[in-house]
Amino acid sequence: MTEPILQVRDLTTRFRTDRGVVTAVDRVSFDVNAGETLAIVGESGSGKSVTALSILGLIPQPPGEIASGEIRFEGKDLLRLKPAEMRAIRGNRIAMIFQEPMSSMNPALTVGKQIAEPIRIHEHRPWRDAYDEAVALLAQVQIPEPRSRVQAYPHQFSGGMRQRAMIAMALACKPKLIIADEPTTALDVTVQAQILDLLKTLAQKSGTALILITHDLGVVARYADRVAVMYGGRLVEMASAEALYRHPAHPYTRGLIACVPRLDGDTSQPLVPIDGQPPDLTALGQGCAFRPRCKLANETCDQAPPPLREISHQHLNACFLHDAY
Amino acid sequence: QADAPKYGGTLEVGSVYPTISALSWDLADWNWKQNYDTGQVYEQLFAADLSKSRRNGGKYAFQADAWLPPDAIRGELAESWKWIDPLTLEVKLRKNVRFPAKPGVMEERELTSEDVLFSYGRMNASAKKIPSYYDYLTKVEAPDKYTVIFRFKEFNAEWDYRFGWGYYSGIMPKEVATAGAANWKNVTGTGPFTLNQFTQGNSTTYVKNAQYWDTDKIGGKDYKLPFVDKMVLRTVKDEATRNTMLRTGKLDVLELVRWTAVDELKKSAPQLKWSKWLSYTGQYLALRVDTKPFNDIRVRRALNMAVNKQEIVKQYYGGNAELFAYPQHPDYGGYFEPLSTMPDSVKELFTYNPEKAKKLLAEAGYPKGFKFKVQVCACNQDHMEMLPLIGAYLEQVGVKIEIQPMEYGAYLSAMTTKTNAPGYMMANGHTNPTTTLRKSFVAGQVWNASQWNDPAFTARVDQAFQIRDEGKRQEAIRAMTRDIVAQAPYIWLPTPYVFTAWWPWVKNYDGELRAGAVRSGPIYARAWIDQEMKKKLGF
Amino acid sequence: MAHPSVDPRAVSPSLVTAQAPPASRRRSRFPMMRRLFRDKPLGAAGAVICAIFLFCGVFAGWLAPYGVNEINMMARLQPPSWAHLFGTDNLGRDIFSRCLYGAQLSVVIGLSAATLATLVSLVLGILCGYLGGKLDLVVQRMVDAWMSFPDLIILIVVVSVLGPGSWQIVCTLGLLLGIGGSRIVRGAVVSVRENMYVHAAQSIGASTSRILWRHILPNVLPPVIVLFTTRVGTAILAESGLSFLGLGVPPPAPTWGGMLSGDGRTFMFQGPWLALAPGICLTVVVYAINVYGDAMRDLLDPRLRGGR
Amino acid sequence: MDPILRVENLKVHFPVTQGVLFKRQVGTVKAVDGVSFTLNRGETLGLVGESGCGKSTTGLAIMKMLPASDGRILFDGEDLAGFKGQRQKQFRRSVQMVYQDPFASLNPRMKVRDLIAEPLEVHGMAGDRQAVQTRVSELLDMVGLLPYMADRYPHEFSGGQRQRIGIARALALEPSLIVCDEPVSALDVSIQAQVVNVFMELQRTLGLSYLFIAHDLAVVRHISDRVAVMYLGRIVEIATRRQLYASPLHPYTRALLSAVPVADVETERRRQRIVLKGEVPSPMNPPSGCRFHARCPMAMPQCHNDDPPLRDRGDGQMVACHLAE
Amino acid sequence: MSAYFVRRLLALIPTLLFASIIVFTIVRLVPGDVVDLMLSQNDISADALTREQLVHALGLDRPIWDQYLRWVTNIVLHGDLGQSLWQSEPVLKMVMARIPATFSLGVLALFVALTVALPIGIVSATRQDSAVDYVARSFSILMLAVPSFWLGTMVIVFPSVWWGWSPDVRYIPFLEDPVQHVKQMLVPAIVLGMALSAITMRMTRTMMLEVLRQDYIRTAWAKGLNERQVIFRHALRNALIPVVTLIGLQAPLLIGGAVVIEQIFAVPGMGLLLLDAVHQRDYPVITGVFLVVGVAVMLINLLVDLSYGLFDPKVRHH
Ligand SMILES: Nc1ncnc2c1ncn2[C@@H]1O[C@H](COP(=O)(O)OP(=O)(O)OP(=O)(O)O)[C@@H](O)[C@H]1O
Ligand SMILES: Nc1ncnc2c1ncn2[C@@H]1O[C@H](COP(=O)(O)OP(=O)(O)OP(=O)(O)O)[C@@H](O)[C@H]1O
Ligand SMILES: [Mg+2]
Ligand SMILES: [Mg+2]
Ligand code: NI
Repeated sequence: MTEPILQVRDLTTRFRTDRGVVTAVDRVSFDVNAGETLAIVGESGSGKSVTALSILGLIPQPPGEIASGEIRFEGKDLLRLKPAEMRAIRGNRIAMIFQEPMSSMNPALTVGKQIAEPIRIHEHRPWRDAYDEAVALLAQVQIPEPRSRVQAYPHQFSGGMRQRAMIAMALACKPKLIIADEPTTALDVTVQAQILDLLKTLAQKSGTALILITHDLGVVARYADRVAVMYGGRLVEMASAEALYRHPAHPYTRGLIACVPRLDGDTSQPLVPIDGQPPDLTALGQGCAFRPRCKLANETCDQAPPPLREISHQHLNACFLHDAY
Repeated sequence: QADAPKYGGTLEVGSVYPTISALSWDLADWNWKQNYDTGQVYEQLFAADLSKSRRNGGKYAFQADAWLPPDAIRGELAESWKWIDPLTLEVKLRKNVRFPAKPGVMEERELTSEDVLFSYGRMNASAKKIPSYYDYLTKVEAPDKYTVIFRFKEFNAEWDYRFGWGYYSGIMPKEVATAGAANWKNVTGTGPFTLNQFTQGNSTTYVKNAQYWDTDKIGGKDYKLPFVDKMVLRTVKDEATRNTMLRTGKLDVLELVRWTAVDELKKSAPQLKWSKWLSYTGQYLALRVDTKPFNDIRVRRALNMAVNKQEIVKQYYGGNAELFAYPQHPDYGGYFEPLSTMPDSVKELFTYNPEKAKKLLAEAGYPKGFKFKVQVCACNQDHMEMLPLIGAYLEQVGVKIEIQPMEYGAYLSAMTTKTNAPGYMMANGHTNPTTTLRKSFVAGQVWNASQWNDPAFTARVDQAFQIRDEGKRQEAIRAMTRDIVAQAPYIWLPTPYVFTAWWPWVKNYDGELRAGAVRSGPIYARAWIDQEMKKKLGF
Repeated sequence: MAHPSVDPRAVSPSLVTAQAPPASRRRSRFPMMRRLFRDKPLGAAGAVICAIFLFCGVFAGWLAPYGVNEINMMARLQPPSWAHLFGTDNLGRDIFSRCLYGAQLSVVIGLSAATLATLVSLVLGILCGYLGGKLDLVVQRMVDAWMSFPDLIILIVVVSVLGPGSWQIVCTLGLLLGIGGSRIVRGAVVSVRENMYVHAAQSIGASTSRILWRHILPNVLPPVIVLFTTRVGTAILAESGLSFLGLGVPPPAPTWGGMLSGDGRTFMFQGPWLALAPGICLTVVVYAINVYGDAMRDLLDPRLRGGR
Repeated sequence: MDPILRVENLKVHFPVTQGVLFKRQVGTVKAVDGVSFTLNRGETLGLVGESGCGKSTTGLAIMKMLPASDGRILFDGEDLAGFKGQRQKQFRRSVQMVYQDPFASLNPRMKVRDLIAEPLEVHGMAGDRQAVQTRVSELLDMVGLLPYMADRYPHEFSGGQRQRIGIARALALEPSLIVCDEPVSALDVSIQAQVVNVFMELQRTLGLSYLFIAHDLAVVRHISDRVAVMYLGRIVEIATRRQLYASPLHPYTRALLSAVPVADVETERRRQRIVLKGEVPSPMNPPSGCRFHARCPMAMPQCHNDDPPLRDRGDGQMVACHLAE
Repeated sequence: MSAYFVRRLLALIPTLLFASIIVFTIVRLVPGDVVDLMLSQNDISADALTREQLVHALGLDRPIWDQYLRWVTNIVLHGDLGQSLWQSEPVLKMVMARIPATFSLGVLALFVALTVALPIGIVSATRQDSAVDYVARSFSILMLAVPSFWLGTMVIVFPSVWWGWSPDVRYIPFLEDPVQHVKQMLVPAIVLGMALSAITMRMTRTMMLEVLRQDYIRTAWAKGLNERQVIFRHALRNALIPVVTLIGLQAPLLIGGAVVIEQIFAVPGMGLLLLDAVHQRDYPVITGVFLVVGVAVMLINLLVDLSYGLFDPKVRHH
């Protein structure tokens, strides 16, 4: 196997808030290999977006702060780069697609301009050139009549089209890594299928690695090569997609898979919810973040956060009780 | 010792009416301020004889707003005048007085008796004229080009003031009337200046009339007038701004400086020259004699005694005021009688005596005093400041006042419609010895804020107008003044001094303000600017 | 494309966020106060200053060493001394005492004008914003007309009609600021109206008055509170502007504006202290009210809060 | 069968106006354009469809919050349009709504107690303080919340809990029909199941009828007895749950079902998928003929012109498609 | 676009009608009518007959609705706002004569305000809670708290006492000497612009903060833009919309509300004309000024609305 293009080690990101310090990402480590799709799943507030923003150095400071860790990308530690060096990577080597297609585009600039912008600043090509490139990119993301559409403003696009435009923007400089933060949550299922298929195809074609952030286990099953499950700012399980669905190890992952109604599930049985509430990140305390909702928890879980251990090949799990069940 | 005058330059004058722009340019609108604005342009039959000014060794300061000493009147457009019979006056016009050409209005031409006739007729026909103002005349005729005959119905003491040099006597060519007299762009006359630009609320600019007829004798030599190329009259509402403009030389003359600003100006601009004059506007708190309790003379006199007028002069005005200068002004020689020779009944009113005041009030049935409302114009800073002080004095004798400041229009209107409050704090120009009595104490007059209504007094006023002999007239008026003051229709208040300041480079000028009724034209025609000195002083 | 139902001009963006869930954990009984002092030191200082002036105003009669209109011609134009902390004016009145009474007047004028303005804004804004339709259209045109004239000019005309005096000024200012402010309230109402909870209330058949009273009003209150605080300052300042034009609360009433623009300017040189004290009072109070209002806006607007 | 609700050819049109003073109508949004269905007592009818297809509008028309432009809505056999005064009040009591956004649908300035008691007060059923207290506790208990929570404000609750508060409020008046407008869409998957279970539990114990609006086909499948699929203001297919999921007839239903990813790698990779082209057209000018024809993979020439009616295929499955003839 | 413009203009008509009716009646309700003033200014004894004559000469004896109708008809048919009762000059001319001064004062003040407010607002937003931010905000609030008449007096008086310098307040029309004119108007414009700059600065700051929090700004950062590019290309334009609105709202202040400044700096502007007219009860002038100011303000607001198109493409397609 080749060297991973992105290595995240012990990343910890904190926010100072009214209510105390929130450790949004807590000692998270993972790798992304060239060309693969890594999915990060977890509930709202589990730290998925913060992880992504940390990689790109976009955590608002203050109130945020990357407390420790290392993010190696193409041999450089992104956390130690000078601002200008980091800018040269953003949008160029690593691109990002955001959740809200409605608000993630500048309403005052034409779509073409926004797509051409990274080309212009990273490749220093004249506007005219960059603009032609933007037209090609729009065609690539299957927007009809790209030549006239580059002139349009975001509000003249539908949600799906905007998300395509965002993809075009991300692809503009042929990055090595695209981070897509819930790119389809705001879209309809039929459009979701279109967008994700497109994203996946284009990424594969150019050999771009993809971090796909989502909370939809179905999406993960369809598009991910590997999956990382986050809970309360920590990575609780990481495995290949097959392994995860076949042998979910962490009680949270299992609960998650069980509580999602499935199109092919048994309707006579009630759903099995995970009891309790998502954790309050200011008051996690010691021990496993999932313990208040975990049916299996015992005193050991209260002592210290369980470390991520390899339970089988490439399958990591963070639970003290793994051997017990 | 006078320097040889130099021509040229611009004279910047801060107006003595700092807040009021020209109200109208049409003489037939009968506005009191007309002379101030058009007096540089329209001339009159008579004007002040400025050679009799103090500066030239005479005895007059020419500061009164509408009074000229009889021996200091000269012909302006009139070359001479004489009584053909007791009721016929023949005026010979000056020859070769020319109206300059004014594009769109008139060609250059000579002034003739027709112009005088026209102006008089137009004024007399105006809907806005003061009723009965010209009733003493029967007819005005122009037998030839340079002669005008005024035929009288009866003698009037103000005859020369009314059609000769007063507020309403400008001579305007008929071409201006045809072109539209109200429009300042059409205004043109025989005066030393022509009107060049008018910006309401800001300034009026006049330029030299090269064809002006008059000359001035300086150092024994005749000089053609005017000296300056341009004269600008500025109306600057804000006092601090006004004073600043003077201080930094942006005004050459500031006609009006309040005493409060004088010390500082003298300090920061020591070269300024000053003339101090007693205001020609009397102030008083009018008491409505047609209402209770002011129908009782004891009450009115009591209030006069309750106010410490000496203290006002000394403390409030810092000595910059005179105890007694209204309704006659000390400058009105022969008409004015000083307080010292007045009877005790008058003197008493100007002596602080709260005890007696209380006694009088008790006698009148107000041992505990009373309360009354006083209207005051919010526009008059001085009154707004002084009224609380008066209130404090009155309170000592148990009389309380309720101050009701009013916006200018509403305030004036209250008086005009005779709906003013029992107390009405006001300032009133003297105008001249006769008018000062007529307008304030004759029934039905607008400025009669105390609603004085004494048929006997009215008759005396009417009579005074017909006394031909000046000495006798003076005596009559002195007597009337004495009587009316003693009647205390007002709480008489001290009259403040005001100041005129100018830079030393303004020559041939000594703080004269009026060469007719509020008319300054002939004065500024004579002033000249010593540009070198101005430069030397760093301006 | 549809037009935004909120007139963009009316919506001062920072004022309109209506639903402001209070701090998530209430540890004290006055969470707002606590946060004010902790997060907004400047605003807190403003609040304290306002409180001090309020106190001075309320207890002026008790604190003032001299009477407001106690004239002493012998002691006129005296510089500050122990006997007269801020000196005396041209009638020998104690400026310190007058400033204290001035606080009273300013407080009365500021608070009552702001209260009236807020009431007017609320009534107009809520009616127009909630009921909408023809009424809204007509009233908004009127508000347009009203707002296209400079405040000061309207004040001058109206005060000329009514004559100068404190209640006239309060009424006029109240109406003037109220009508202008109704736009902001209307904007807030329109945005609150769109909230699902209003809808929910309608769907259970709640009456209009109930909806206005229980659902709309409490939720437009934060911008209204901010509006109110700034209006107090505006009113005090407007009165001083009127004083300058001679149409303020008439003397001898000791308004700061009057003192500053009247003898304060006349005796600028003989007694600079005549203007200094009222000038500082005026500026400090308006400044304090504004910083306080700013801080309140930040605290009441969840979007402007630090953290989430 | 005992229909509690009958919707007959319901149309809801919104005029689109332009202009400042003299507004003129420039078009009509045909948000709901001829919808008919019945809902039986004690039954749950799922209503699915993509964003903007008119689901909420239908729900609101049933709540009598929007006027119907055409058609009839019969509640308990009576036409809604005729309800006035007392009958209207009674109707408001019998039909309640649960909203999508648990954050926006609760007045942030009212305590939970007041929120739940409000319907009681409005309908004069509050009684004394004690009675209200008891009733509120009872309702909280019913939705799985604890009585002490009545004194808190909504923001102190998590999304799932808030949704329960919303349900409790809807239950306060003991309605017979609840219109649920996407009540679980905004919730995290782990919480979704909790709320769905609450709904199902309540239906069992109280015999409620639900009109359950959602776009998540899996959730709808779990909770509904029958399901209606909407497309652009029309119902294109309506059938029992079993029929619809096992043998969907309308190409749109099929596409929709195939677009939903399933949380299982193997199933997902085996599934055959229909990816639709384009996006939902604007309801302002819906396409001629069959509204779906532009995106339909099986469109025939006939579909361009003829608008297929919703027809019963005999077994209770109704579909509006020429192919199903 | 042009249809929209025309519609907007038409929409002004009812507003103006409404406003004019109010002003027309209000000024006639003011106690102290022009006739009284003329009587006293001219020292005319106010017997009923002369009064009646004067009232008739001024045309004030007709019922008020009749006067109003005539007034409106004259405007519509001849563009004639009537004549000043005192100056016998056409009101329109008088008002027009005031427009240049008012216009330059307003434009300069706006210019001053913007040059001060925008940079400071932007800096204090991007350096939120820094010392710069605190100083800028304090300064701006201070500017709001200082009465402008006081500031104006200070500016005019003290430099003259200390350094013998004062701003020249002798009004010079722009056409006569543009440089001198601008130099002279600059000081009053600064004083007038200060309060405006304070408001504008606060608004700019708030809006910048707001916009900088938007998702699309994050997108811009993610593209690798530097701060300057993010601020100027992405943030500023979006932040300026409400700022422009605010400026529109301040238009009345700039056009007619600068009375105090005009008075102190002797600027012959609209405000002073109106103040004089009010004092003299010159009804046609008062209504005329109101009307012209109203129209001007509404036009400005219309321009502001149209200028949204520059900033906000959503508006542009009209
Ligand atoms: N700017 C911020 N200030 C304070 N706290 C923050 C900030 N951004 C994120 N957080 C906190 O960090 C935690 C993780 O947030 P994050 O946005 O990464 O969640 P997520 O997994 O992306 O959730 P979602 O699925 O809702 O997008 C949350 O508890 C959030 O409150
Ligand atoms: N008040 C309204 N005025 C104009 N158009 C409206 C109005 N309400 C809804 N619409 C339009 O009607 C159509 C249907 O809207 P509706 O809210 O019913 O969709 P929905 O199916 O509930 O969508 P979602 O899943 O996003 O909630 C949409 O195109 C919407 O824009
Ligand atoms: Mg996220
Ligand atoms: Mg919906
Ligand atoms: Ni539109």
